[in-house]
Amino acid sequence: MAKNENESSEDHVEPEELDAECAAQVREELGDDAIVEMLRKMVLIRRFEEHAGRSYQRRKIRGFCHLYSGQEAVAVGSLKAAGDDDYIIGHYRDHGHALAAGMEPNVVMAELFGKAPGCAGGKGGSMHLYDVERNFMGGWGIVGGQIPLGAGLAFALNYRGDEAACLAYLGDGAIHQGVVHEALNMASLWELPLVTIVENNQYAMGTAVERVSSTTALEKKADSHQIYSEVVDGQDLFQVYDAVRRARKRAIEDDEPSWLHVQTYRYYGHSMTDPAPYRGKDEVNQQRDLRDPIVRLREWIIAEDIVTQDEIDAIDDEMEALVKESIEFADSSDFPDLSELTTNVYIDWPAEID
Amino acid sequence: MAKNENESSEDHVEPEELDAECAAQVREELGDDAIVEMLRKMVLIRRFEEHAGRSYQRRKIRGFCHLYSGQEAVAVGSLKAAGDDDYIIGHYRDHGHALAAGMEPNVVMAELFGKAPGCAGGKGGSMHLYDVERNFMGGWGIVGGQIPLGAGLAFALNYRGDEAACLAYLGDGAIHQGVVHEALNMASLWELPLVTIVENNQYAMGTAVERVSSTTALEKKADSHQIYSEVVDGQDLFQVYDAVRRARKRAIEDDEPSWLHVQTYRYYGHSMTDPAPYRGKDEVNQQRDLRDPIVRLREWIIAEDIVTQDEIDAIDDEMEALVKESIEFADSSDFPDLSELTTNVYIDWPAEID
Amino acid sequence: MREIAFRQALNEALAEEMKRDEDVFLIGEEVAEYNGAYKVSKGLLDEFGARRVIDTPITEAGFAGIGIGAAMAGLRPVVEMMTFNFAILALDQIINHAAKARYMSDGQLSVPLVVRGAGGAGGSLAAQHSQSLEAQYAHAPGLKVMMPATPKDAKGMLKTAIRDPDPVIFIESEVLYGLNGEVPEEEYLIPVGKADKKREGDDCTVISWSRALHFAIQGADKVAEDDGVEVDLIDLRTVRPFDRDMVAESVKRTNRVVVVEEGWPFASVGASISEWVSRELFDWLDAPVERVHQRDVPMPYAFNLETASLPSADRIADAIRRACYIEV
Amino acid sequence: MREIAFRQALNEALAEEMKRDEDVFLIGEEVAEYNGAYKVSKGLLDEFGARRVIDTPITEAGFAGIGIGAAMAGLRPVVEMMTFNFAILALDQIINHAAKARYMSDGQLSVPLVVRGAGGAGGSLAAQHSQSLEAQYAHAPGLKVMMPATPKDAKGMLKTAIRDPDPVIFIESEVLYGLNGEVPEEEYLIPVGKADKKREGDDCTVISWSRALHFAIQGADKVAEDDGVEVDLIDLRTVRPFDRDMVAESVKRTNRVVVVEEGWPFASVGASISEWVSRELFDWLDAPVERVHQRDVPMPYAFNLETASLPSADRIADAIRRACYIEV
Ligand SMILES: Cc1ncc(C[n+]2csc(CCOP(=O)(O)OP(=O)(O)O)c2C)c(N)n1
Ligand SMILES: Cc1ncc(C[n+]2csc(CCOP(=O)(O)OP(=O)(O)O)c2C)c(N)n1
Ligand SMILES: [Mg+2]
Ligand SMILES: [Mg+2]
Repeated sequence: MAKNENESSEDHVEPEELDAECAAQVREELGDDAIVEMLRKMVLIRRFEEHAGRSYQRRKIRGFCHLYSGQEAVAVGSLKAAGDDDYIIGHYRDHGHALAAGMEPNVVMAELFGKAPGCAGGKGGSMHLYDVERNFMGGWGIVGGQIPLGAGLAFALNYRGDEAACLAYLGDGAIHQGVVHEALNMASLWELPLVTIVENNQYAMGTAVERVSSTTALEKKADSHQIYSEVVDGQDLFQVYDAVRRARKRAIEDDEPSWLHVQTYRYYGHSMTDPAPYRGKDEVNQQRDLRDPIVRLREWIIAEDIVTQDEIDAIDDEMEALVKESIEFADSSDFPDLSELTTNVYIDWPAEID
Repeated sequence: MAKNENESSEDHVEPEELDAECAAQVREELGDDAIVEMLRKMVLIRRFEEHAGRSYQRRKIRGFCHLYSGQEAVAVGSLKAAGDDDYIIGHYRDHGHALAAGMEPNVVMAELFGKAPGCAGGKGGSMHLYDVERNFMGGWGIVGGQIPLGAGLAFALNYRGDEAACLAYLGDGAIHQGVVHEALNMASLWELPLVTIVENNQYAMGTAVERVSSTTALEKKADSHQIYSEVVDGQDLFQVYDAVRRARKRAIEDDEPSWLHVQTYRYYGHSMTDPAPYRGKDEVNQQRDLRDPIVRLREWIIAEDIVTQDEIDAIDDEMEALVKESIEFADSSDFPDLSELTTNVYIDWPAEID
Repeated sequence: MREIAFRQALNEALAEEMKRDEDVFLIGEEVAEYNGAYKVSKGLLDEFGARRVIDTPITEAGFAGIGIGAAMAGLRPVVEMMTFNFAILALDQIINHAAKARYMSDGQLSVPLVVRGAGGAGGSLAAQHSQSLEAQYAHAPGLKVMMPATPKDAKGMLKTAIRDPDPVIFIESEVLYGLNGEVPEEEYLIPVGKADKKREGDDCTVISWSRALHFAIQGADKVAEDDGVEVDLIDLRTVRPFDRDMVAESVKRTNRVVVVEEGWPFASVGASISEWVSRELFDWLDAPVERVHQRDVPMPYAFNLETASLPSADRIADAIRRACYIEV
Repeated sequence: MREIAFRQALNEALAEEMKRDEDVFLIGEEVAEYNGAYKVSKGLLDEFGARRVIDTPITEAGFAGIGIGAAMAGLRPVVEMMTFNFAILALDQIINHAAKARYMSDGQLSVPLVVRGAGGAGGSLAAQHSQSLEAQYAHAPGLKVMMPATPKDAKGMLKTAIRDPDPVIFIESEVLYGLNGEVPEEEYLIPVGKADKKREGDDCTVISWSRALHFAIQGADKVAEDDGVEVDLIDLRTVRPFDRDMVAESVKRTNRVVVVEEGWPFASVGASISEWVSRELFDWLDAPVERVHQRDVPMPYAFNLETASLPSADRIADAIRRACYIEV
């Protein structure tokens, strides 16, 4: 298969190798099938976002639509480390986490299209995906606001004595919000099983992280709260997996929350309406060429003889087909019935709505 | 003079000595008169609070009234280090700062009584003292809310290129509030001349600091924000003065904000309605006996032969008289005219109020 | 019937619900070791332990969010705001997160949460500590807002609020905590959205809630005595949703209305009640709907100014007279 | 007259005021290097430099507070909230600090601050990004609330707001940024509290502001065409304080009123305007004051549901007909 332009702009550059030791260890732990499964998910997300982007251009998706391309290893690696009872919560750039958590492309795409079979009946849209059966708790739009909720989910796990953790995602722009610090102090104090995953994709909208943070060493941003932190290469699937696996363990066994500074990158603009004038093409290309999480994983998989190039191509085709089907499905589904406008505001409301 | 019961519960215990080196250095710098003047202010505050407390019992003062007794060295030492153009801002436990900043006992007491000649015409009360001519910017009641305001005052100093700093006070309970962390990050990022003074009096209402903070080493609580911090003995006037003097200098000359963890103690309950069941009498007595900032200063002053015991007694009497006069003044003043109810909501309002 | 204080009634509600349901817990500033800033949670730490009665740092947004998250996980948190003046720091968590979770997830998420605490003016507490902010919550779909005026209602309503599957804002007047009143020994619940008739009359409907109701009672007494006006006095108890049936029935009889609230007038709950009556019961009104409320200024500290700022029996009596076209 | 876009009009106001007064500066998320999330501040960084056009971290409460503090020190900050959905995080700073500073200090402190940014529904942005929250500010004494509906007003009102000695909340409809309209070249100011008549008529008064005004214009056109009803259409422009004189003059002529707002109905600005009219102009009303507003639900994402949730020309036309007792 010809290299897709989304993975790399030039053919001759060698991408960075994955950390070999970590990769070997994870391989040993999970086995090859699981690794291929993770590749499939990453490719699924990549393809999903391409089609979501195109559907936005066609005005099938509207409002704010934030693509996850470039960050796939973070969602896939971290959620592979999650246990069945773990809670997952994040912000509006949530397609990747939703798919990584196992949600069907059909219901996710339908939600983006604002259609009735969407996971939130079309009421939530791109920023507000939920699958509570899978403990996927959204999908929130107020920057930083999901972190106290995540601490609350972790609190509930503790309260019930469940052996599980809450994985709470936030961006590099969110780390300054007061509620994040409030939640960190309580998480530390009460030893909540909270794993905060800072997806540092270098920008918050048009703002490079160094322009708004007292330090770019974001792992230090939890220092006020005596929380364990570390730096993670977010473009290395295995390192993400491993860091989160350890963090979960710490959370559950040692009652220690974590703050993971995960270094990643987003390929598209902040949302579909952002042409990203604040960074050069070179920067993006370099990231794609050298650090793309899918390319790096693929190179490693092939080098390790886990699957063949043909099989990898087949995965690509299969995921593409899956996403196309989801577009089909979303497009042909109905908008919600107008009566849905006033449902699920309350479970049970003793007065007329309006 | 017989030792006042407010300074010490037992006579035979030797209080901790002040840091001799620091004291000598400050003496060298400021001269003896200035030191006596600071003693006078500390005694003034001590006497003022005793009478405020009694007036509260007599229901002359109502609402929430938070006494500063025990913490005098913090306000007096820090404000001695302040320059004329420095801004001062703090929270509701503000009598001490107001007096230390040079406000007249009469107008402060009148404000506590809710009387027309009070510094805020009786509208503010105990928690909301202001003297904007002296750059004393209050007196705020929402825990932590004054810190972004302080950062804004510091911002204005920078904006205008003024060689001055903003001293912003907060309590040990306030350090967890999100806005405090938001402000610290910006102060660090923008190099604002902000000196934050954490008056750690060990309790936030009934809550001992270790019960709500991920660490009792509160100097670490600004670590997320790369802000200079240090620990200061808040019961040692000279150490407070010196730490704030250096912090101001850092702020103005090196564009570096500070976070000072000042260890102090409050003698009374949180407010007049708090019997302080959460701590033992022993603890309070020990603080009074060993660490009282006035006793420690007095001992040093006498040991250094700066003034005689007689002169010290005279200061006591003088301050007592001054405060009594303020009670007299407040009591005999009028309540605000009812027409004041609707003034100073806006400078100029194009509609009726109501 | 036995008489107990308002705070004691709330305390019993909390204790009973915590006993009934292991998932109910109380979280907030000073709720545990200090037994509550207003002693509403007295004894609960002793009875239920530190797992279920939890002191927090002073971080209203943070611990509200923790309550919301825990509620999403199926627990039933009661989040105490020391006063609603501080809850404004958590308004984003409450309005943007708690209130909308069910809708945005199309029913997947539930937030069975109570946010409760002191509201209104507490007596010489000045501008930052004396606010009746129910409008901030009542404006938002997804929330219910309950505001009891008596010990009996306080208990029955709080128990209902705790059992409600949706977020309930429960505002307790700071000055009513010490109010004594009859409270049954046996269990009872007071439903959301049902008002209570405090006094029957055919001359004028007076609608109020929380502390302002007590001013309204005095005002009604006054006009009964001075002017022979018999007031139909409604305690809304729940302000969102309010009891339209009881209001309508009353107004159709009296044709005259006064709405009394403790807070500011503009974009307020009282404005909305008044507006609803004026619109829905237009043909039954013989006079404009009168209003009494805090003067439209921040609360001053000075004792005389605070009194002048708040509703009073006199101001209410005058409003009733105006509504009844009695010369004042 | 030249036509420019709403965002351009705001941009000019900012540039002119910054040129006029060295103390005016702009602070907020993405205002500088990105030229504003909605491009309102385009070119200002280039023109005025990084000292006066300042990008912030995403910390609404924090930088609002910095603006308030700077205003207390005599500067004239314009704080941009990317949208007012996020300003709720700063509500404590705005209501408990900015709004009350003058009163609590009895006139010693001034807070000449503008908090401005996008409001209302932006188009398929769903529940957390589509709110008309003017009620949260209009409720609070100490604040003024301005909400322009045209490019011309946007410019003249923002200049006024910046010069105002007290805190002004300035809400710009997100969907109006691209609206073109005539804007004079020469300098002009539009005063606080003065409404604008958009259409003259004797049959029914329609009161609106911001984006909802444009729905109201369409609704008025509709009833003019379909029913021959001539609407007296008032754009309030400032919602706190609102122009009681113009409203009263109009209602005394038309005797029928519809209030149209983009936001939720309960405890809202529209409820308050309606209530005031019903009370103060009781004797002039021939029909109940009708209202049109967003349905009382969080904003759904689905395109058809969002449209159904918002006011529309049809719903407004129907309300006008109801007010005029025309069978609908
Ligand atoms: C409280 C709040 N302020 C502002 C916004 C507008 N906004 C949406 S996303 C965003 C940038 C967030 O960046 P980051 O946290 O780095 O996440 P990323 O988009 O890079 O995934 C901003 C400012 C918001 N949604 N919420
Ligand atoms: C936002 C907010 N939450 C709660 C309160 C109630 N309250 C007033 S003072 C206080 C304790 C503050 O303690 P600390 O910061 O240590 O200051 P101290 O009283 O010891 O001087 C609390 C909880 C408040 N005023 N504001
Ligand atoms: Mg980012
Ligand atoms: Mg303290």
